[in-house]
Amino acid sequence: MPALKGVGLLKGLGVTLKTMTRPAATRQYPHVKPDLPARSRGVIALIEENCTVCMLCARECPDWCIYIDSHKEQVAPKEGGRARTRNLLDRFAIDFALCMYCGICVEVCPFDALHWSPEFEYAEHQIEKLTHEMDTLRTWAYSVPAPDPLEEGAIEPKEIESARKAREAVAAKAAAAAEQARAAAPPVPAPAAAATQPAAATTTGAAAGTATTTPTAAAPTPVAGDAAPAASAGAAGAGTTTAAARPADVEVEPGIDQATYDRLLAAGESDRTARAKAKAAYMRRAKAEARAAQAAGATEPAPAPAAPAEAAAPTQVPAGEGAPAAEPASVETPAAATAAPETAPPAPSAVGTPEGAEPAADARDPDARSPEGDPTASGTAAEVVAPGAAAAQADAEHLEIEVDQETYDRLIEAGEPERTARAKAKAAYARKLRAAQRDGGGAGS
Amino acid sequence: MNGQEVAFLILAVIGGLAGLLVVTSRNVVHAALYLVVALASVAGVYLLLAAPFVAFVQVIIYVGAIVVLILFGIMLTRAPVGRRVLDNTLRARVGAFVVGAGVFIMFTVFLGGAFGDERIENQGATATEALGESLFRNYVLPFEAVSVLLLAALIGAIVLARRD
Amino acid sequence: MATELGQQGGAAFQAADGTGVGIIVRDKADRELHTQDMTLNVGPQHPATHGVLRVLVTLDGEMIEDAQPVIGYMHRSFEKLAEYRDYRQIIALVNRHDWVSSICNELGVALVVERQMDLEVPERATWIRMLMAEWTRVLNHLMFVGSYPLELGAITPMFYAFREREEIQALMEWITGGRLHLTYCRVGGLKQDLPRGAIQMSRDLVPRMRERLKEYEDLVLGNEIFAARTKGIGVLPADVACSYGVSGALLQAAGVPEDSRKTEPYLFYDQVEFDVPTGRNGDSYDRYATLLARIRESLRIIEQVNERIPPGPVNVKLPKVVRAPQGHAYVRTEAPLGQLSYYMVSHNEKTPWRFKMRTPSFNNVSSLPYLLKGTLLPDMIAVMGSMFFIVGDIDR
Amino acid sequence: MIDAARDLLDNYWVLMPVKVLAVLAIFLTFPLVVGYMEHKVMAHMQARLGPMEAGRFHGVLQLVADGIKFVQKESIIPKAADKWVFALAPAVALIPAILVFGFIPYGPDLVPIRSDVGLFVTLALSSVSVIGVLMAAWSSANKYSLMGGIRAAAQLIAYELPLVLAAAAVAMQAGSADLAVIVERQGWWGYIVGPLVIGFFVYGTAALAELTRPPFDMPVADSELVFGHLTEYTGLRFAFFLLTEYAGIVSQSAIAATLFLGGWKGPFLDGPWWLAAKVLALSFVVIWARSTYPRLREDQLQSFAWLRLVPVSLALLLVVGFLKVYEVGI
Repeated sequence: MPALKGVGLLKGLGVTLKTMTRPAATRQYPHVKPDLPARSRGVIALIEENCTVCMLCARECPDWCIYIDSHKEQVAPKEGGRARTRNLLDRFAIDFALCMYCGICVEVCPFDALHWSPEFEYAEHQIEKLTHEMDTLRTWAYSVPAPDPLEEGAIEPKEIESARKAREAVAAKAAAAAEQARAAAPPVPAPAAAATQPAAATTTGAAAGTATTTPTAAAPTPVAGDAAPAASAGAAGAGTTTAAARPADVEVEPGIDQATYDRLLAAGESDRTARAKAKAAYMRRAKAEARAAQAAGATEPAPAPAAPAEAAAPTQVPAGEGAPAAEPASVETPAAATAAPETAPPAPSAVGTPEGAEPAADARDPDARSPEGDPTASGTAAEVVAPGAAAAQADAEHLEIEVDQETYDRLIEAGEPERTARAKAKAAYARKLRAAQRDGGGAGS
Repeated sequence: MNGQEVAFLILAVIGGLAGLLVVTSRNVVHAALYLVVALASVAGVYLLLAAPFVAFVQVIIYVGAIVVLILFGIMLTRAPVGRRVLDNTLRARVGAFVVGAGVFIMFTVFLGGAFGDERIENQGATATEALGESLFRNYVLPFEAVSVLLLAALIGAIVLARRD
Repeated sequence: MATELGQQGGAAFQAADGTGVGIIVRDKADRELHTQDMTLNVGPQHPATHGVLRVLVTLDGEMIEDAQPVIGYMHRSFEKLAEYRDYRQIIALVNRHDWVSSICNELGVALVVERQMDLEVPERATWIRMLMAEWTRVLNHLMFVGSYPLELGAITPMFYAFREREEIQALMEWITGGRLHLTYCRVGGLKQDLPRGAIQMSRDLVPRMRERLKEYEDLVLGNEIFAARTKGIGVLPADVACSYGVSGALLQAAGVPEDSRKTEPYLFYDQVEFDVPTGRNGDSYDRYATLLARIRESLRIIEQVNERIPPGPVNVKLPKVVRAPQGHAYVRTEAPLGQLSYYMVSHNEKTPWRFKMRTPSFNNVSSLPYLLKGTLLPDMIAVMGSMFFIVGDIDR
Repeated sequence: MIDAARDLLDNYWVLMPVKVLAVLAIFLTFPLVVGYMEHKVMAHMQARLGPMEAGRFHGVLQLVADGIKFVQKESIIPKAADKWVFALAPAVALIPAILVFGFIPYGPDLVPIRSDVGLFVTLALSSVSVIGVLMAAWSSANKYSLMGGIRAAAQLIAYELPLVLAAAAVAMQAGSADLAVIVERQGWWGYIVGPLVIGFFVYGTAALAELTRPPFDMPVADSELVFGHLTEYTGLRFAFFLLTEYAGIVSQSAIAATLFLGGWKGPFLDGPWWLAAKVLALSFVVIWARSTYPRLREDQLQSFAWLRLVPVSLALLLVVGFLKVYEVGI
């Protein structure tokens, strides 16, 4: 055995002794909750209103742990035209015992229905209980944080970029309009709307909904001003438009582009695929035309005026940019939203009913969204959309997603950190709200 | 019969029983463990004789070292693990009986011859110092002789065990 | 069984009722002293095998006569699974064979698919990949820097390693959202860009890690007991290492400066400065020292990468369904544990037709019988710990 | 009144239970304190906090909680185990560890059992614990246990020698094997000033090995032998072994403090508190070593004992004898 010279032994003792004098690295977990980053893959949250039962997530899941049931339903045509079928979500469950948290489902979801939430305390004593149904998945959506801004030199995802540009334009124009309004004593809503239109018209895809902003709510002016500097605002904007605002998108009658259909059939595509693609092609064309028409007739109020939801969306954005997304700003969203339905035509604004969400899915071309779009970037959407959608569900009544104060106080008292308490309180509120609504017989539809 | 004698009686019974079990036990590890008891009771007897130093040295050397060594050796070689027994052959039994009886007779004869019926009174506590004096003054030659013998045995064992 | 053994003249060690552990006892007549070999199963559930590796050891006393690693307890058929998964799913999958170096694994997959598709990856993505890969390397090495002394009985380095890992882990979690299975690479780039401030955090971490490395040197490497336990133990000479296909820190400790980052640079490893540390004796001590040195080199690379990430996209636009064209491609990367290669044969479908992995641990562990022969049983732990393997990486 | 109380205390049958109770109290509190200290000190040395919950304040009641847990656990005896030996082993290990506390001088007149060979009594008692270990190892019917037991036995035999020799050097220096006398003949600085400082280190190392504490914990090396002779033990029996270990730390620290550090003597006010402080300090070192060092291999451990410690302690004995005979004062 080599001689124990002892210097190394003493040095070792020195290291341990030095460490003893330093503060420990331990985190007192159950007492002090970890502050998880926005991208944390804690649990997958579902915003069921956004789900169109496209099954992409279930198909892409490497271990097939997503279970989706749906049924088809005929929707009566609005004003003439043919009846359409759409898929209605009956069940959406994720087996977290199987899930390997790769995040592919969140990534592929074209409608931002799935999000990562940093919640992680959902252990169960039985493995079957780890299969969580829609209700639970929906609850987690309230704790989805705002996404982190990207590192310098990063290229924004396309939809975020366009949304940001749109909003900046809106903000600029709105500021101008406000200026004008101050000059001319009685505020005329029309110019503001007019101002919004061209800007929005430049946007594409997801943000297109902004184009239909109506002057019904006075909100855009102050709100957009707030939103201007936020880079991540785009996320919120994008998310919102995909969700709440989608119904407000340009309405076109569904049809089939015969040329495409024939071409595809000739190319050997199956009838179903060909039909779907042809339909998509038709919709694209029709929508483009509609938008062009809108842009042309700028002074005309837009045909689908259910906008306030997304008009309010930017409100939330600065909050999302800053700290926890659950700032009061986001709570205002439904407040604005409630103002809308008065003027809103029944069909598109009734987001709460599944029919409300459906046309959007139909009308949208999923391919338009770049697949590598930043999925978590729309994380804020959860915050915004959630209340928005829930409020819409509650129809025109004054139901806002707020923090359930009672729960909140109780949790804070119990030592929960602010973020968790707020999220939970919000969830509690949402639960109550929905319960109340169910009892009330679903006045919305 | 005074207290001392009662204590001796108890110790003697325990020691004797344990000794009997050492040789009759069919499990070699048990035998070694009974040996511990036997040796401990001998240490107790030393205590009764007011020779605490000898008593504790007995514990250190015999219980702490010798029996441990025996156990060590048994376990290293062929200890039946668990409750399994390792029965001796008849030849081994006979041999053991012969040796045991021989030793017993020898001691009976020697001790009986030396002391007979004489009653030896307890001479009071032997101080460790006195023990040391007698060992290193009066009996230093035998002491050294024994140590040299032990040393020779030790070296011999090492020489035998080394294979290279 | 026990009785049988009893009839043979008694076994050195007998199992309770002969269940569970198998014992093979062979008499050795050619020895002066009558000794018996004992076969001992180390593993599949044994603390020293971190996972389910089983080593069948034949012992003469405490001397190991023969050691056979028995693998396959954790076989999850990655290669076959990969034939039924699209490329993104494969990336999520390969995270898991070597579970402490996920980015390096998925990087290899991304690279092999990109090579087959002849895809140009944006510069920014490549630099960020390098950053992540090197941090992963540090994470992985820290794991072994902590666990190896633990196997030798020093409990503290493990906690230090995890303290350090936690700090790096925070960065990784912030960037990718995951902690172990990061799933950050994609064919053609990355999942998403870094969050704002990540590069600064990475910059801050480097000097802190350097400072901490000093502690390991004082606490472990400089410790005489550690040296006594590891020096001259498990010597793997360079030629033997090469013949077994050993790679990574083990090969470098044997004195061969082989590192795919140098010899066959991928990403931008040819544009950064770093050295390949080598050892002299190829023993356990050298392997540990090489591991620490490799962390230093990784930190050096990270330092350079931090300053060189250009602005730009991190992704190329790909069709919704990625299909690699007909043909085959091979990519060789330096994973933390050694050379990690992927070989892919594609038939222009969304899944590969064949997906072969060459994982470092498998080859490294195959040298175990050579290393263990003639060592003492306690040294087996010292040798096995210094093999730096992950069982999932062996069995796949 | 006071006289009456003194008379009462002089009565053997009154005094004995009092002494027994006092020793038991020491036995029950100090190992727990050291156990708690091990939890906390080791945790902080490893950049952790250690137990924080039990007992509200920094987990002070952690060991009590552990004890309650152990009591509740099922006491499993393996089917193939030798039941009696298996069950008795913890007691054989624990009882000598308790008895040692009876012979330690806690203060000028605070020696529960005074014996003029007190030193040998303590050494003898601590050597008996080995039997318990061997019993546990063998009776478990488990290869790992058995190997742990064999290693433990080999180690304990090897280190017994330097331990006794170092202690003998002290006895020689003090001219008595009576622990109380040994303390009285030391200054408060003890015997660590002078050649006996080597003895202190030899004794400390050997005691560490005797306790099978790191870096000499090969017998329970968890990465090789699972848990050595304790592998099959559960519940209360396991707790007894654990208690034995902590009691061993305390008693060995106490003996070392008595032999080399001046026992209950201190710079200001002599008394048991000094002994307590020294015991805690030595226990701290034991824990410190555990959290810093890897373990030695069995053969290294043996050669360290036979080739280094034994010659050194023999030489020390010679030196001390020489100095004593020629009255070169230490």
